[in-house]
Formats: sequence, structure tokens, C-alpha cells
Amino acid sequence: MWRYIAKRVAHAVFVMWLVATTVFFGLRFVPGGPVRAMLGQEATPEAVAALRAELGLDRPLPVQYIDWMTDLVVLDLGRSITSSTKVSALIAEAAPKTLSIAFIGVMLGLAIAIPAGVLGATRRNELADYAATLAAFVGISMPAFFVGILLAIVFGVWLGWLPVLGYVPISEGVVPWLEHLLLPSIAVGLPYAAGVTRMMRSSLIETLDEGYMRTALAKGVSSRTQLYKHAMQNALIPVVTIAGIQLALVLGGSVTVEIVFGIQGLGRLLVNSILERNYPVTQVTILLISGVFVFMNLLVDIVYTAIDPRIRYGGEAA
Amino acid sequence: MSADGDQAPAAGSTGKSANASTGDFADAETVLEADGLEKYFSQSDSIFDRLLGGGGKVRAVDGVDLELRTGETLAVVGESGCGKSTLGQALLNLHKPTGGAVRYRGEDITGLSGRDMRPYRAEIQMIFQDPLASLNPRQTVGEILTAPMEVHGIGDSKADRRDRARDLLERVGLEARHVDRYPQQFSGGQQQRVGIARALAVEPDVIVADEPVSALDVSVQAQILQLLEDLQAEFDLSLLFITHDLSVVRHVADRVAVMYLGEIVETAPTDALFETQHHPYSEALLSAVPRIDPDARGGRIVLEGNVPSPINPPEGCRFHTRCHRVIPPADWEADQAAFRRAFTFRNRVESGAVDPEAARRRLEAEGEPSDDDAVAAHLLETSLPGSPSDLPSATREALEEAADLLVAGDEADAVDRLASVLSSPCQDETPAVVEPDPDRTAACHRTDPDAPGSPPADD
Amino acid sequence: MATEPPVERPNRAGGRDPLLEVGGLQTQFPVERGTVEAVATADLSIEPGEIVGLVGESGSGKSVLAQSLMGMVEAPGEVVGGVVALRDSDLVREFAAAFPDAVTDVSEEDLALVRADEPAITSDAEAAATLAGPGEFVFVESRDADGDPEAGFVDVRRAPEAALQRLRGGRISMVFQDPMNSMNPTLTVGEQIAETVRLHQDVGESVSLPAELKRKIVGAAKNGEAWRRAIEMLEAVEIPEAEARADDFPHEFSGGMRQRAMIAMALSCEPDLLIADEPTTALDVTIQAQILDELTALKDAFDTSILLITHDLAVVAETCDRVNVMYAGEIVERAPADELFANPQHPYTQGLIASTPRVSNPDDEIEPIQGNVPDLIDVPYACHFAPRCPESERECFEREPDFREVGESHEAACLRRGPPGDRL
Amino acid sequence: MTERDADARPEADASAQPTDHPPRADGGTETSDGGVADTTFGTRRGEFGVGEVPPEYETESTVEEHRSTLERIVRTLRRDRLALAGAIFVLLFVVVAVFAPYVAPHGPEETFGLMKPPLSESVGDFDGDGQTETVTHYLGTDSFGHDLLTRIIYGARVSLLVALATVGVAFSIGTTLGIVAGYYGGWIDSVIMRYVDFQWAFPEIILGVGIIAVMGGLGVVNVVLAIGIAFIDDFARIIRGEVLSIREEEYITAARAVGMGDLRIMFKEMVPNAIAPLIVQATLMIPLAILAEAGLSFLGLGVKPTTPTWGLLISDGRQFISRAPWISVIPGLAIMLVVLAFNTLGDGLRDAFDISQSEVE
Repeated sequence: MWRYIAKRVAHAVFVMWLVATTVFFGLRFVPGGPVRAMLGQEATPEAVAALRAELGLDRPLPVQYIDWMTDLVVLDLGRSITSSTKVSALIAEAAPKTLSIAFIGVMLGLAIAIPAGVLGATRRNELADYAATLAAFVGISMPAFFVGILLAIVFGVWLGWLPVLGYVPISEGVVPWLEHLLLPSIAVGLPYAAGVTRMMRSSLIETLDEGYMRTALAKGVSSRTQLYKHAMQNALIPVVTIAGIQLALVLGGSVTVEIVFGIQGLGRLLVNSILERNYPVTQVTILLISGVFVFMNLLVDIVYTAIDPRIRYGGEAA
Repeated sequence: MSADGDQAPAAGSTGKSANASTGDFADAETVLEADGLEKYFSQSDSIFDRLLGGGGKVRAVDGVDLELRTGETLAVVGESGCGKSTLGQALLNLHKPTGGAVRYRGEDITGLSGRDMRPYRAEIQMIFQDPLASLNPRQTVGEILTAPMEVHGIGDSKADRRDRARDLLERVGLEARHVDRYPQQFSGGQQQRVGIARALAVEPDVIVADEPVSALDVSVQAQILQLLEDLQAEFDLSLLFITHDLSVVRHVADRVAVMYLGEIVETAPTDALFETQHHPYSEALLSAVPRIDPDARGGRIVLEGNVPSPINPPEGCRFHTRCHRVIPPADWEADQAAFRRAFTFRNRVESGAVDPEAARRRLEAEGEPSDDDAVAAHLLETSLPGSPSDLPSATREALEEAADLLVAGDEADAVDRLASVLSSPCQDETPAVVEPDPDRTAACHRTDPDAPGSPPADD
Repeated sequence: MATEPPVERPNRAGGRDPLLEVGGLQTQFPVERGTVEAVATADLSIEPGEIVGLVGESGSGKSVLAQSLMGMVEAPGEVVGGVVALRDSDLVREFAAAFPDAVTDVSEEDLALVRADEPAITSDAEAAATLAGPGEFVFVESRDADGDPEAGFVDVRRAPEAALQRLRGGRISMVFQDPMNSMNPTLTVGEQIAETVRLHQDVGESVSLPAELKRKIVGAAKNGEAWRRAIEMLEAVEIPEAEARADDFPHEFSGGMRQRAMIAMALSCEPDLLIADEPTTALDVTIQAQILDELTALKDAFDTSILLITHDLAVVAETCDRVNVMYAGEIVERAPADELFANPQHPYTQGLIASTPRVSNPDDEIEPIQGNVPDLIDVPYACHFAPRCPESERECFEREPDFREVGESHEAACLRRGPPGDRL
Repeated sequence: MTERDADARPEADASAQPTDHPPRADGGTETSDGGVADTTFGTRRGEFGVGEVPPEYETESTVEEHRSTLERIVRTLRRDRLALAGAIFVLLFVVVAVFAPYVAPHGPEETFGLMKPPLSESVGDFDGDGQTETVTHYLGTDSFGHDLLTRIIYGARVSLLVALATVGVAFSIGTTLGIVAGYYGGWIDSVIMRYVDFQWAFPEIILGVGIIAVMGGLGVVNVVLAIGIAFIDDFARIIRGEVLSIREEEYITAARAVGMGDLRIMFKEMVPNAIAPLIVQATLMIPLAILAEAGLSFLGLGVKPTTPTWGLLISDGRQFISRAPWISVIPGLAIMLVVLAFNTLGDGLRDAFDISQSEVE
């Protein structure tokens, strides 16, 4: 098991190194050079030189690269060129909002998806199954930001139940925090739930068809115990993988949804930085989002050891 | 192992090659030959594996010498995981051998590139186990049969090749009009006929048949065996027949090679092998085959434990961990059966299967005393077959000490303690391949007059 | 033929009450092109303590027959007729108490009446089953002085799911072909055996869902009766270091060991009947030999009857007391094993034996049966073997073959066999 | 020792498994095997020997039809209503997109009254002929006064164009990488898969945004490249998996055993067997591409702001959700319906080709 975990950690570190390297070179491949792009064509040579020096672009490439990597490791993320605020401060301001939306979205999504998938698989070809399947179909067909707009119209504008704009930090009370986050979270959670529901359903159907389920039947296990004791854990193994991969959907969704709800999170930061060609901020934001995604999937890999004894004991049968 | 070593003449045995009745391929020319052939599969699949070490190599085929003679049927028989299928594919260069050599009519074809190998592919063909899986589901039978001809430039035109395909179908007992059907539209037996036709399409000398009938029902299996036999006579084929089924071997093969854990342990003419076995594994394998005729049943030899992993095969003779004829050391005071029991205990301890904690838990659960002595006694009782009382006293003491060491958590010392009294030449030295009878080979210390240890007369 | 009630009923060889009596069993699968008659009327009986073989090639319906015996035919398949009578007076008493509404008393007179009406019915169970009302599946043939059931049977085919759950694993258990896929990869081997014990034996451990889930998460109590029994069972099937191996997961076992563990699980509640469906087919021959030896020994130790289903004639010949040969959904011949192989009568059995290679007499030519097993969808001809049979006459296609006496306790369903007068 | 599966268990779900599979794997598809020498085991011969059947009992030789990929697709559409509905809607979408100028009631830049609700009318001289006409806005107008129906119809063009071009880019690069990686294995595979791993580390829309940032400009080409590149890994991974499993098939070993070259094996033996999952994957990637394009446009990082696209329409309407909710909702529904149509179609095809959900998607 430890060998397996070590492998997964090494893999995650390797991927993050590749990502950081690519982001480093990506900036340097901006057509016409990043400084020109940032300052515009009319900038004076002095201003260009000053910014190049400021960003360290005047030094040899290997030196820049090593600096970039060491800065990342010590979390010295540079300054925004438009406000000269520290990038780390901007991120610290924005990230909790986006990650809160994503977190609550995932929790809501799983809370809907697992029961819905189980329902679909156990009541196969009954009304409940058709309803769950259709809902899941519609769910994977809607972009999160559109779900957000619909929710805002219905619950914010028409019913007036929940606020549709802004964010309140959790330090000002859990209830206001949750009120502001609920609609955005549902907006990212529903498409996520749809994908996981479909996987849960098909995985459980496959599991119920396995030889060991026939064995359980043949030894007189009741149907509920068959489902929850014998089938569930096996069926969850592929679901966990999909739940990890689909986090991409949640993170991407959060970025768009927070714009719908006027929340100044990572998405707003990212879009603005791109439009303002504020590359130091863009770099770090992208890196952060990928980092969160890779880290979450590392956690998923570790969750595997808990649910798949073939990995836990000796094997690496993944 | 009956003392009678004479070969039973195989008069009129119809299931064999044309000249099988003479029972003698000893002088025939060798057509395909393996010389110390090795195929190891690497287990470490990524750079992390290499960094973290481990992985290891599966030694699927480990130093096999084998020769297939013109016109004969040579069966390679063994249980699953013994490497027989890998051997077949390595002979055809479908797995690149990692060591040793393959020769076709004396020419070295080991590890040739695709292009260099191509001419030989017209001479050596293959039939597969799963008839449906071996046929491309997206191609008609006609396409499947003409493709090899195109590759090898057989036939003048498309139409000519198609005619040949129709002929081939009839020759294997199908109808020419089936040429436009897809594999799924045939029954299992018919699919295998198509597979045979494909092998024949390039007019080969040698066919390697990997379990060609084991996926088929017995009545259909007989049809295919009969077909193979007819075709072998008609085309003068040499057949390497890979199978796990000794009953089939008896009917089709002229000679047999018995494989265990990547090695060939015995080769012999079929009838001779079924008469006497020089290797204990062959003996056990043969004794395990169920028989319809009550008169033909003998005592089954029950082998100990499971086949060891080919990643880390046992030292010396690979069969020694399970062998019922394992040789005691020269100074062993009791009989071989007693040695075998004690040796089994040693093997279990060495493989790490003995778990004192689980034993203690069980004793506690049963309300028995669970102090160290009781646990040690329990370990001896459950992991040693039979009773320790009729073992030589020195051995008994060693076993008891080893059990105590295990309970004390000192597994390494327990292993050493057991090794000090329970050694066997079978473990210490790799048996040489000897020729106990004409045209037979075996790799067992018992058949090797020069081998260490005195084979005790316990038969 | 038989217009008067048959005096000697072939299903009751030796006059003993069979443990299991299957009459007129029929299992069908609807498919697009029609109906697959996977089992088209099968009669079978198993005596206590006997190993009965059911041998046939793929497509013969032998596995579906086995599933029908346990009420676990997979949808959309359905057992559409027949009776599966399990005779066990303890069981009848237990079920009569548990399912009082499902009990029906049948008297000898009732049965005589039925037999007079329906000459085709040859077994008591089949006759009794015609008397069952809706929902009735516990048949009491006689009662003692206190009015408690004394003799009778339970019809598995009519039993509801609640009753089947008690039967499965407790009274009838099953071992499957594929040992790799028959054990749950996420439960320890010991737990899988202990679970069966808990379900069917009174070991004072709850089998409610919360209790089971708790066990799954924190592990089963290692000092409980069920776990101890699991270790004993693993020892009984000769798995060395059983107490340590009980904690292993199935993937840590080899194929042979898994099949042993499956047998341990199946026998853990000392069932009346063990159905072994191709138990050694996926195993190597040396392991097969071990398992067959163990099955025979365990049968005596656990006082169980075994129905051994296989395609391998030699396995049947070595292991079974009596053999049933099945072809295309029908049982075509039955006899004691030695008699069957010394003197096969049905043309299919003859062909099957002739096509089987043997290690012992290599000089016998092996002769294939030509052709293939028919599509079982709406077979138009009466004898399913007729198209492949070298002896078939027109009548073979037209008239259902009935069983004829062809030797000592030996019957074959072939019109061209039997006493000279009946023979075609 | 793979004995055949425990025998006659007909396909459990006959409707889900079209008749490609006979109830049993072995036999049953034909009543007679070939004509090998006629040996008999019986002593007495009957009127009808082996394989001889009275004429009235001749059963039709029920050979299963072989179905080509296209035939299977057609068959699926015939039985699966949902997939058929999807296919029809997809077709409608394509027709509308291609013939937008002929289908749309107005020009894309024509303006009317601002934020008029659906089914309202505008009165005025819109075609400049001096006459006053009455124009009905079936879906209302947007915040610039464009007729929403018209904008949506022209938006369909952008969606279709971007989706097809994107999937084309991702398909061609991804499939090539996947086949090469799967077939050759070894270090080539390692390099390609490390690339796939790396790309996988970015949520797709974030990668798209990043690529847009590097390219530093808006426009259809940039969007296509950004999304196309972001989808490469999905194709590469799926095709590699497919190739790896096909490579293990015995018919590939057989092809190597008869001496076929690598290219012939790849293109004549493997690709035809990998086509079905490729079709399914492509069908399921198109809706993802549509969603991604809408997302980028919504963020203002997609096509130029004047281009009519669904994402931009939603984005524009966002500020007016209390006054004019239809501006956002109607384009959103358009996206949903088109994506839903592609998804039902793709799902139906996946069932038709018997591909498991974990394999593709």
C-alpha cells in the first residue's frame, strides 16, 4: 500500500512540475513577448526595460527558470503589475470564495448523485430510474453558468429567497456565508451530480451482475444486505475515479458561476488578469487551480486504498 | 513409476502421425529447435517502479531446449502458468526471446525483425485457443484467408486468392459458399476450422497449435482433432501441440514435453511416457487425470501447496517445494515420507505463511491457553502435516525451536534453524538433464546416476 | 404407455424417499425470435448421501437446471412448470411453523385420484403439487399424534423469496465454475464464510443490515462463533494456516484455494444438498484431483448429497454414484455411473463417450458426433438429438421419446431402445 | 483452460442486446457442421442418418446477419426513441446552422426595440422601403435590440463550426497520439502518456483560458485551437486504451503470425475494430465542445464580442435577469437542447456498440 501511495505522490509531484514548467514557458511564448503585450505597442523602451527587469525577464532563461521554481516552492509569487499588490494577497482574497463554492458543490453533488444512482440501478426500468436518468441527462447538458442564471432568476428574482450577488466571509457568520454560496454551489453541483449519477448507476448495474453477487444470492443473503454490504463498495471503485476526474467540471464551473453571482473569486481574477494582460496573476491562478485539481485527485487515489483491498494489500492492481 | 521401463509399442494408434506406428521419430530431421530459450517479462512498468525498486521479472520461459522433428506431433503439456503458451509464441518470435536461440532448419531466427522474419512466417504457422477471438470480427472469412496470401505473394490475382480461399474452406470441412460470412456467423467448431484454414493458407511446414481444442465441446473437439490429423498427413506437417489435456495428448502426440514453471522437466515418446515417468511431476500430473474406465484408475498423487510464483521460482529443482519424492539429505534417519512432512513445514515457514498472531487470536477465541508455548504447539500442530512424534528427535527439536522462534517474532532465525536440519539436494542443486532411456530426457536427481544424494528405495 | 398407476416409479429407485425429487421442470427464456427452452421437462432425483452427476455439453441446459433448483434463474428466464421437492422432515416442520398459510396436507387417497386422472404423472411430488392452492408450497404427507408434520416436502419452485432465502445456503448451497469471480473482492474470505454461518445457524450474532455494515467497516468479531466456524471450515477443506488465511482477501488466494473456500462456504451450514456447477473446470488437473477427492470426503463428513454438474465424462465417472446425461434441454439417459459407462444406451451418450479421448486406451479411435447442438428456440422436432443421430427414423422427429428401461436402474429416453416390443 | 461459459444462459436482456449474439456462443447458428467423413457410433442405421432430417422438419438455416457499423447505427435509431429524437434534433440544428441566412427572419445586426419580451411586436420601417411593417419577435429582443431568434440561429453557426473544428483538431491529433502510444508501447508510450497526464492536470476550461491568454487575442480560430488542444488528451487516452485492448486480441497475434507489417496491422486489423468507440467518443465530445465554447464566450474570452454566439447572449442577458430574463434563458435552453440531443444520440450509439460507460466518456 505504501508503495502505491508513494507512486501516486511521486506522480502528482511530477505532474505539478510539468505544469509549472509549462506555465513558465507559456508566458515566454506570448506573441511579441509578454512585456510588449502587457504595456501595449506605444510603451517607451524605458518602461519596457523597467518591466522586464521587474519581472526578471532580462536574465538568462535557465536563471529565470530556477528562480521561478524556487519562488514557487517558497510561495513568493510576485506582484500584480496593475496594482502592485502581492499576487499571494490577491489569491488569498479570491481563493476561499471559489474553493468554498466548489467544496459545497461537490458535497451537494455527491449527496444527490449516490442515492440517485443507486435508485436508478436498483429500480431498473421503473419510473424512478427513468426520472433519474432523464434528470442526469439534462444535468450533463447544461453549463454551470446557465444553471446559475436559472437559479438566480427563480430563487433570487422571482421568489426572493436568497441573495444573488456577492459574498460574505464565513467569519461574519455561517448562515450569511451559506446563503450567499448556496445558489452558486448548487449551480456547480448539479452538472457534477449528473455525471456521477450516471457512473454510479452503470457501475452498480455492472456490479450486481458479477459472479460474487450470485454467490451472495445463493447463500441466502437478503436483498438489502446484498446491495449495501456486497455490492456498494465494489460499485464505488470506478465512481470514485469519475468523481475525481469530474472535479475539473466543478473547478471550471466555479470560475464561470462566480461571475454570474458577482463573486470576486479566482474566476474573476483570472479573467480580469487575462484581459489586462496581467501575466503574473494569470500564471499563478492557473497554477493554483491545477494544483488543487491534482491534489484532489491524489486524495482520490489514496481513498482507493480504503475501498479496494487489492490495492491496500500488496498489489498495485489499479 | 513402475520399474518396467520398456516402451510399449504403439501399434495401430490411429490418432498419430502417419509414421507413428513405427513409434520412432528419433532419427527424423529437426525442423524447429529451441536452444536454451528464455522469455522474461519485466514487471516494472514505469520509472517510479524503477526508482522504488522491486517489480522483478516473470521468468515465463526459462532455458528451454526442445526440438520438433519433421512430420511428428510434439505435445507440450503443463498446467496454467507453466509458460507453455509463451514458449509457443517465443518460438514464432511473437514474443521476442530474452535469451537462447530458435532455429528453423538450422537457421537462427531468434529475434528477427518483422521484415526478416516474414519468409519464415510462411513456414511456421499458428492455431489459437479461442477460435472466435483469433478471427477479426470485422473481416469476412474470405478476407481473413486471403490476407496471409497477399502478405506472402501467394496467388496471382485477387480472384485467384479467393478461389484458393474457397478451396481451403472445403479442405477444412466447410463449404466454399461460406467465404463471405463473418466469423460470428459460425459455430465454435467451424470457427476453429477457419483458424486452421488460415494457418494452411501459406502452406507451412510447421504449425504451433496453442490449446486448439480446449475451448470446444468434446464432440466438436473430436472433429477438430480428426481434421488436424488428416491435414497433417496430407500436407506433411510438423505439429507442436500445446495443451493441458493429457487425454488429448495421448491421442494426438508422438512425443511429449512436460513443462513446469518455465522449464521442461521431461521429454519422451508418448507411449513411453504414459508407461513410465522419470520425473515426479509427470507422474503426479498423469495420476491426476480422471479416467472413465474404472480399471485404469490408480492412486492419485496429491501435490503439496500451489505452484510457486514464476517471479521468484524455487532454487534447485523448481518442483522441490511440492515434490512427493523430494530427496532427504544423506544423513536422514527416518523414511522419505517423514522427511517430506517436515520439509513441508519448512517450506511453509519460509514462504511466510505461518502467522503466530492469528494462531494466538484463535486460541484466545476458543478459550484455550494462549501463552507462547501453547501458540508454538498450535503452529506445529496446524502447519506440520502429521504428528511430530515420529520424526527423528533432532528434527523434532529443530521444529519446536523454530516454532518458538516464530512466536518470539524471529522469523529469520526460525528459517535458518529449519534449514540447518532440513536440507535437500533437490533444493541445493539444479538437476541436470539426463537421458535415462533412448530418446527420453528428464531433469530430476533421482534419474541422474551422478546426482548428489542417494535415491532411497521407497517405491 | 402407462395407463394404470405405475407400481415401480423410476424416480424412486430402491424404494427410499429421495432427498430431492424434480418432476417436469421446465425453464424458458423469452428472446426476440421466440422462446428458448433451456430446460424442457427434466426429471431428476437425488438420494440422501449420494453424488449424482449431471453431464452435458455447453448448451445442454445443465446450468440453468441447477439455477432452477435454487430458484435463482436470471430474468427474463422463468421456471414455467414442474416441481422441485426437497424432502426433509425438519425443514417441513420449520416451514410449517414459519409459513402457516402455505401448508397443504396431501393424503395417499388424494394422490391416487390425481394419478388416475393424469397418467403421465409418475412421482408423488408431482402429483401432490397439482393439489397446491395459490401460495402453498409446504406439503405435509403425514402428521404425528400431536398434529405436527411428520413427513412431507417443500416445493422450492413455489417457495416465495423469504423461504428461498432460508433454503439457499442453509439447505441447498451451490459452488460455481469460476472461482476467480465468485468471491467478493472487498470482503475477507473468513467473513464471507462467517456470514453464511450467521445467516443460517443460531450463533447469536445479528444479521441485520446495520450489524452487517458495522462488521464490514470495523471488521467481524474474531472471537465470535461464526468466525471460529469459518476457520474450522477452511481447515476442513485443507487450507493450511487457516486462522491466518481467514483474514485474507480473495485476491490473495490462488484459484484452487478460492474454490476450496467456496466449498467451505457452501458446506458451512451442513446443507442437505450441494450443487456443484463445473466446480473444477477452471482449475488445473492436479488441483482438480485434490478438489474432487475432498468433495467426496466432505460429502460423508457433512452428510450432504451432491449434484455434480460437468461436461467432463471422466470426472463424472470417477466421482458420481449415479449419472444423468442431458442434451439440448432434456435428460436423455440415467443410470448408475459404472453401468452407464460400461453400457451406454442412448445414441447421444454413446456418441459422447466415443468422442472423448482417454488416457487409458489410446488405440480406441475417437469418433466425433457430427453437427452441432440445435438452437433451442422453438425446436420443431420431438427428439432433440434426432438430426445428429445416426439411427433416427421419421417417428423420432414426430413422437416425444419416453424413458425406457434398458438395464439395472438404467433408463434411456430413446424410441429405438427398450424392451423389444416398444422399440422402434 | 478457459472452458466455455456456464452454458445455455440466453442473453438476459434481449432488447438491450440486439440479435448479434445468438442465445448461445457455440453452435445454434446453423444446423449442420461441415461435411467431414461420415463416421457413426451407432450400430444400427436409421432411416435418417447424421444430418438428415425429414423434409417437414427442415429448419431455416438461421445464420445471424452481420451488420456493418452504419447498419448498426441505423438499427439503433430505429429502436431507441430517445436516440432517434436526439438524431433528429441534431439534424435540425445542423440544417439551421448551415442555412442560417435563409432560415433567420432578420439579419444578425438588424436592431429593433430593446429588450422586447417574446411574442411582442415591433412596428416601423425596417427594410427601408418607406412602408411601415409589423414584425413579431417570437423570442423577443436582446439588450441591443437584436431579434433573439435571429441571433440564436446565427449563434448556431458559430457553435457548430467551433464544435466540429474543435473535435476535428482534437480527434486528428489525439487519435494519432493514442494509436502510436498504444501500438508501440515502450518509451514512445511513456512520453505520450506523460504529456496526457500533464494536460489532464488542467480542468479543460482553465487550459482553454490559459491558451487564449498565451495567444493573446479573441476570435474563432483561437477558440478552436484552445478547446481543440484542451480535448486532445481525452481522445488520446481513449484510443490508446482501445488499441491496447485490441493489441491483446488473438486475431492481432494471428496477424503478426502470418507476417503482416505494422502499418497493415494498425490500419486493416485494428482501426476497423476501434471505429465504433471513436464514433461514440466524437459524438460525445461535440456537446462538450459546445459547452466549452459557450463557457469561454460567457467569460468574454471567446469570439469577438460582436459575433452572435449563445455564450455571449447569456453573458449579455446576465445583467438584466430581473427585467428581461429571456435574453439569458432562451439561449441557455438552446445550448441545453442541442447538447442534450448530442448526448442522447451518443449514448444510444454507445449502447448499440456495446461499449461500457467507463470505456468512453
